Amino acid sequence: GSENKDSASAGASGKPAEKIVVYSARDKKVTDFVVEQFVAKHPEYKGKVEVLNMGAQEVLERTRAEKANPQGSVWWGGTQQGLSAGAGDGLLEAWQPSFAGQMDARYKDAQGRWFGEILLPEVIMYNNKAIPADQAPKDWDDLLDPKWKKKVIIRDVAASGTMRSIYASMIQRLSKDGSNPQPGYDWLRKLDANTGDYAANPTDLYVKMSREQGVLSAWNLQDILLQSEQSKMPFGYVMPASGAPVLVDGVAAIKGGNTEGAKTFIEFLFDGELRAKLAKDFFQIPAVPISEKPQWLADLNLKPMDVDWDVIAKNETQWINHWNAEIKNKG
Amino acid sequence: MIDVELESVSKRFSRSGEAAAVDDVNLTIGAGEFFTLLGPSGCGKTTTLRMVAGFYFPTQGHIRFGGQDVTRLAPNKRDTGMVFQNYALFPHMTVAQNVAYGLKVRRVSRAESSRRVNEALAQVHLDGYGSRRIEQLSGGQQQRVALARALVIRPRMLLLDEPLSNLDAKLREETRTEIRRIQRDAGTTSIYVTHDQAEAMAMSDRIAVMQAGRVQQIGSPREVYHQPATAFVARFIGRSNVLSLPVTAADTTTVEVALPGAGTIASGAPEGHGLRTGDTALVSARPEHIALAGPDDPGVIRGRVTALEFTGMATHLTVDIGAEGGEVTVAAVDVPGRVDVGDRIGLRLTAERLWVVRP
Amino acid sequence: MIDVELESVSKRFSRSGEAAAVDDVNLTIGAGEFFTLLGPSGCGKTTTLRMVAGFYFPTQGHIRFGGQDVTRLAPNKRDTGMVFQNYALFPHMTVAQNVAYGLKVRRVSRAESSRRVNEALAQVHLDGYGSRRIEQLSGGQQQRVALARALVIRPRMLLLDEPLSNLDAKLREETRTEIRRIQRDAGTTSIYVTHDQAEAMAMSDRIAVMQAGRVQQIGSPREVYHQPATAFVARFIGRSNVLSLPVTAADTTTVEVALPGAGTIASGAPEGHGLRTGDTALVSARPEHIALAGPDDPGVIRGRVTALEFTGMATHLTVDIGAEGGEVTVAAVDVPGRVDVGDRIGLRLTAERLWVVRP
Amino acid sequence: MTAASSTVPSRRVALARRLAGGANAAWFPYLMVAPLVLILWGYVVQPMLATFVESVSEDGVSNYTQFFTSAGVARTSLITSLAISVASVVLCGVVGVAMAFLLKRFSFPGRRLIEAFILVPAALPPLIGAISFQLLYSEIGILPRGLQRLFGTESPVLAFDGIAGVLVVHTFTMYPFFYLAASAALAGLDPSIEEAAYNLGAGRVRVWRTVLLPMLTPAMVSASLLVFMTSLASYTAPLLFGVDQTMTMQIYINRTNGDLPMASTYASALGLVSIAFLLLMRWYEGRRSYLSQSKGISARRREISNPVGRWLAPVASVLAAIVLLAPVATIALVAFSEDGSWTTEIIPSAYSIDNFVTIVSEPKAFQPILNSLQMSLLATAGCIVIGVLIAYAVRRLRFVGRSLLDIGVMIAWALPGTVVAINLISAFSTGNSFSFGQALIGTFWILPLAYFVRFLPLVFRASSASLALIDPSLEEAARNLGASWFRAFLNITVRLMLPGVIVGALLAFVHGVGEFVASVLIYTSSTVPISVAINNRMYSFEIGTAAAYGMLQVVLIFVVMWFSSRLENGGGRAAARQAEQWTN
Ligand SMILES: Nc1ncnc2c1ncn2[C@@H]1O[C@H](COP(=O)(O)OP(=O)(O)OP(=O)(O)O)[C@@H](O)[C@H]1O
Ligand SMILES: Nc1ncnc2c1ncn2[C@@H]1O[C@H](COP(=O)(O)OP(=O)(O)OP(=O)(O)O)[C@@H](O)[C@H]1O
Ligand SMILES: [Mg+2]
Ligand SMILES: [Mg+2]
Repeated sequence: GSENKDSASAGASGKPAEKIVVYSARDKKVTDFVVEQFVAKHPEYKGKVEVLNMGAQEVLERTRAEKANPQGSVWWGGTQQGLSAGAGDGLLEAWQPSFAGQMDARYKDAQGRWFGEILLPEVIMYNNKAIPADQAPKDWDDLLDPKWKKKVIIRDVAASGTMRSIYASMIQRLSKDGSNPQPGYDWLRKLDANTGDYAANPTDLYVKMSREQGVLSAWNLQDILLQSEQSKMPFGYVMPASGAPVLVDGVAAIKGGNTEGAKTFIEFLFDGELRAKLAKDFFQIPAVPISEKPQWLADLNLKPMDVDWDVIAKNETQWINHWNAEIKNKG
Repeated sequence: MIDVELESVSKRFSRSGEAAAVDDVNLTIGAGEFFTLLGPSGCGKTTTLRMVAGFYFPTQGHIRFGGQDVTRLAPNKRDTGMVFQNYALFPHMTVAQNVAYGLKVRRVSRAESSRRVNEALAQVHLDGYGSRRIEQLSGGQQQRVALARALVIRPRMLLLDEPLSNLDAKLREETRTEIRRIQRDAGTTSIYVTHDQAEAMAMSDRIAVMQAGRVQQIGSPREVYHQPATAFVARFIGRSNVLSLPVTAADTTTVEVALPGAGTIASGAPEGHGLRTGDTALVSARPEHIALAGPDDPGVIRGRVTALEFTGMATHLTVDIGAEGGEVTVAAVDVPGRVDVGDRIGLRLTAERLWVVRP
Repeated sequence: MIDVELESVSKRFSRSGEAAAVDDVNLTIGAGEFFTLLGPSGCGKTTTLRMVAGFYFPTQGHIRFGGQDVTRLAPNKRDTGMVFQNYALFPHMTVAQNVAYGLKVRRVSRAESSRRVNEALAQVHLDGYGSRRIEQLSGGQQQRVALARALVIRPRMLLLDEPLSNLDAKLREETRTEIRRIQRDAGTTSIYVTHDQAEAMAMSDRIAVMQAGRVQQIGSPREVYHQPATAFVARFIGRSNVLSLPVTAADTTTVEVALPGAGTIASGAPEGHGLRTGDTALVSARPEHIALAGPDDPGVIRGRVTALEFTGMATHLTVDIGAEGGEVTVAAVDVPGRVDVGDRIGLRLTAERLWVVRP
Repeated sequence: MTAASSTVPSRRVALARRLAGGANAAWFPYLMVAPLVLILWGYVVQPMLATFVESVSEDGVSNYTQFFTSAGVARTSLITSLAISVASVVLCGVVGVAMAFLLKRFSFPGRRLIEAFILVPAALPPLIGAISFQLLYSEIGILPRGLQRLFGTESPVLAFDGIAGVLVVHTFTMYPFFYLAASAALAGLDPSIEEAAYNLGAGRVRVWRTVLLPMLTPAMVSASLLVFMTSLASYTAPLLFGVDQTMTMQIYINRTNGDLPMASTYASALGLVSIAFLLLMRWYEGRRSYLSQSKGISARRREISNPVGRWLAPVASVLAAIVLLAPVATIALVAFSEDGSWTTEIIPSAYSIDNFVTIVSEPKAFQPILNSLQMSLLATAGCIVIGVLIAYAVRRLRFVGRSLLDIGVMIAWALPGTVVAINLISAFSTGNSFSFGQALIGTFWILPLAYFVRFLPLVFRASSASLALIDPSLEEAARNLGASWFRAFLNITVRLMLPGVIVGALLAFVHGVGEFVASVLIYTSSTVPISVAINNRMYSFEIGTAAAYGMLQVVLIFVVMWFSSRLENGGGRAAARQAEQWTN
């Protein structure tokens, strides 16, 4: 929205701008692009925005360790779980930005300590060189078909926030209140039987998928599109018939950092123009409504799965530990 | 003037049982004196020297230089030049660099240093070897580098641990003359460790004979040779024959003993020997003081030759003189060609050269 | 039977200029023979021995064992037991383990091995030291371990590189008797390197005297002592006086020379000496074959004492006999007390003991 | 020396005399060790203790008892990690010593080039390095797929997976610890000891088994410790090959779970196991002496008679080098291949130099490389000074608590990099007396400090191993000639330790350049190290450009190795002479 812009520049017009240090789990291309736009709009920050790229988990670790003397200002890019953990440790600044009002309550922290930036629908990914589009699985349960035995590659679960969420959703899907994870476990056991290998990290997943060690996976839509468009990877996706768990990936201002700058920066992130560009070039689905949707987004027939994140938050550790100890590589 | 003093110095390597390597040693060495430690392998010579140099601390006792306690003084503050028994040459330096090291430490100018290094190398007959690596030298050459390295710094005290053991007799003699000359010129107090009695005799002002960590006798070369304090010293210095003989008469400095089947003979004895008629005395007789005679000559001890050993200058005969006397070794400069192992022979002792020793 | 043969063996350490360490050496050593390499420091003894052991390859020439060429055979296939000049003990093993190593390689049973190790340690007087670490031994003790380690395996050939250099005379004598006994009992061919002439004389069947990489003379101890081939050998073995004297008459094995101011005297000479009347002969005279006399006695060489050295058994006098003769050393068992440095003295030579040498 | 004026010295004089004992006095070790202890305490031990404190903060006991209950993940992980570590030590030992044997015992044309090459695997950039192993040996790798094509089989042949895969990676990346340690030690060994063994009838194999290897013990112990601890704390390899029941994976998982005390418990357990291993090794090494007692210095000369050996050595070395270089070659392949041109093919189908163009055309492309160089050099310098001194103290000085000092140095190596970094952040995020009251976080200095803390053990161990072979009487000789302790230490001891020190410094430098897990947590925008730069490419799946960056790093390291190997040999002259001696 254009009203954000006014408040942001108002805040910056007074004293000279302080350095903004951004800890980002976003792709460097995205951060470079955004910072460029940001500086163009807020020239007083020229040369004062420092982006440190790292993994989402590292952002959490680093922020946590620096608690006594925070160095970062913006935490940009992290799962709902990670951000909640950070908020729980008292690392994040609570505030109400201008865009908060438009945001679905599911996508932000009730106390305003973090805000969803983009939505990551988790879908079925397949190698479209190896499988014709019409033969790809149509729903989650199709992944269990014995014909895909050893054909599935899964980004290893326990160490990945994204995968933990997907797996927890699969369990919660079969037990709404989370009281009986057994059907979910059984389902995951069958998936494990079809899983040829667990990939160590996203790169590893792409390598293994592209080189056809496996041809199916569960992965987020944005990356699938990015890889197939930008890196010419043979990846396609299927929106599962029963719906895709939608993860929220968010942003927050770090308590004790340059809060002023952080707020300006975060406000800018939700700038309508920017969001549209990011949606178009980087296949991001914004957590706030935008006016001009790119073609792919308009065509996207997003069917969110009904996931109760509170149930998951309560049980995730136990479920994933169980999966890790009892199910993984045993199916 | 007393320069070095060891006061009841002991060194024990392990706390538990084992005997001390050096046991209650008392020594005083005068300034400019050439003092030798002599003793069998493992008797504690090196250990003593290393304590003087400051590499070991005595378990007990004190070491003084010129009256000042140096027991725990750092080695580099003692100004001693040491030749290590294992040389301890610096493998990463050339011969010349090794020798020059002490000079460099002393900030001797480069020109002066190179002059002195060359001089020192010449003294040990290694002219022209300066630029060699140590590993390209023979054993004896390495030993000479170690010697040159210690001599060149002209220390106030020289500590030489068998510095000539790997040299041939000729070179050894030349080198020891050189060492003595340098040492006398500069009045350097020196402690010399050797296993070679002839060397000790030839070089030393005084000798301390050690055994199993203890000092047995301290005296001039002539004293330890001709008037050994104990049977050990007598046997160790040169090859003495120590005979147990019955005492037939005794006064303060002479003891008369009976020879097996050859009457009696007078022997020198240290004061306070405490022997009386009827006791058994230990009498030492040097091989070269026993003359060969015919087996039937009068007044000779009769025996049978059991071994003959040619050593160049003299031939050593071992003669069995029967139950009481055991075997006796005789040195003869010219052995008549007819004497051979198994022959009967007579031995004649020289009275003035006998000496009574403690067991 | 010839056991070891070196055929014009040379060893050069660097391609460039430097002289060869071993230069065209020819040796034949009989089975069971005790052969000694004698020579000054750096003359190539160790290098020769190491070629026989297989650690160096000759630059030229061949080495044969029992007729078989072993010039390039691996050291471990030669069955030689070597005592290294630097000991080369295994520091990570105890004394007993060091000695047992060769037995283990030979798969000697444990019981037998421990028996033989104990025996060998006893032979070198190290009983009870079996469990010590090498670093806990004195220099001489280490040397004895090295010796025991070589002896215990009873090799077909013993290579001993100054195995006794760090032992005292007494122990050295005992040990060399032991070595000889073991060597004789087993008929082990042995090559012995020493810098100690007395030792070489006492032990060897034959001696090769080397100088600067070349063999100067090979012969029995008596030959090299009494009939040295060259002035070098004469001077090196014992301390011979080599006098340049004018020849007054000569036949095949005797040469008559004129003594300075003391008439003429006959000297032995090697066949083919090629000297004629009027030539100058080099005549070697051993100190112990020169007797002291009054300066005015008839037929003596007159001189002045310039140095006196007490060596225990004998005293060495250096006597200046004037321009032509230079200095002469005399060994006297009993020097009359009145002789001192500076005194005039007469010297009398023993005719049968003189020998003509090559320069 | 002037005689004391009074024969009855006052107490003050007595004290002065005591102090005059210099490096000989009983207090000297403590005086020398005190600053080292202080540095260790301030920069290494005390920050690392945070982990232990956290592990016992809440339900500490129950955390630890998990390791003893039979069913738990904890115990399985511990056992798996231990097994992997032990196996890695054995494998690296075999490969490293074999390479040292081939390259240091024989001389043949190109030997020095190979020598410089075979250290490159140690310098593989993390992540891209690990991926290169996958592209080589895993199910999707060149080798298994090549074999599959060759034999026409159903599935890829000889594909490494799981623990086998981890071990392959460990062997390839850690054998240099053994190689370097063994070659430095071999060079310092008294050759006559080996000769004595041959003379006593031992064959080549037996000589190695009974004399050379035991004499290499200090070096082997040092390398074993490093490999053991590295394997124990290794994270990427188990991750890539899907072995998740390891201690490091559990640490990571527990941190992700938010169970920080449990994560710390794992980390502490890791540290404790390492310390136990360290003590075991110290005991093992201390049983014997490795110091040659030979008189004088023996000639370094063994002539190779065996013509088979003459030919076998170069052939084997070249083969080994090819195998060891294969991962680097793979990276090169990736770097030069076109995006998307390498999927199911055995090797890429299309090549270009675009990746390099991409990097170079970036304005600040070389900044990360320069950063890494600068920071690693700084850290290495610190490691050398402190590491050598501590090595000396631990080996040569007699004082109470030598083992503790040893443990203090090693502890930072025993913990995973992430844990070390987090501890450092906690310790230095506010000023303390060791940071001169400054907060180091967010400054340039924190990264060099982290590298220093992490890689100090490398220099320390390597120096310590080479010190074990140096006769203390050489230093005594220097002191006897009048050199002060410090001078003798510098002129003689350090000079003779140099091969070991260089080895340690090289390792520290190489690891500093490649360090990622700790760097990523503490780097600042002005100190982006190359590993982070590479990782950013990896993250956006620009494998090609990441590989190109990796190649730059490899080339850089190679150049350093090449020059340092000349340094180590004391210049070309000495090297030539040595080679001449060996071939003769
Ligand atoms: N590795 C080497 N490189 C170059 N020259 C050497 C080497 N080893 C020995 N030499 C030289 O070769 C000569 C012979 O050495 P060798 O060790 O055989 O002497 P040696 O007769 O055993 O002497 P010593 O009695 O002193 O031990 C010496 O001049 C020595 O300097
Ligand atoms: N580091 C040590 N630990 C234990 N015992 C030792 C140590 N060094 C020497 N000894 C023992 O102390 C005794 C004296 O040793 P020292 O080296 O002083 O003898 P030495 O008289 O020099 O003998 P050598 O003539 O053989 O060199 C020996 O019995 C030796 O075994
Ligand atoms: Mg000694
Ligand atoms: Mg020699």
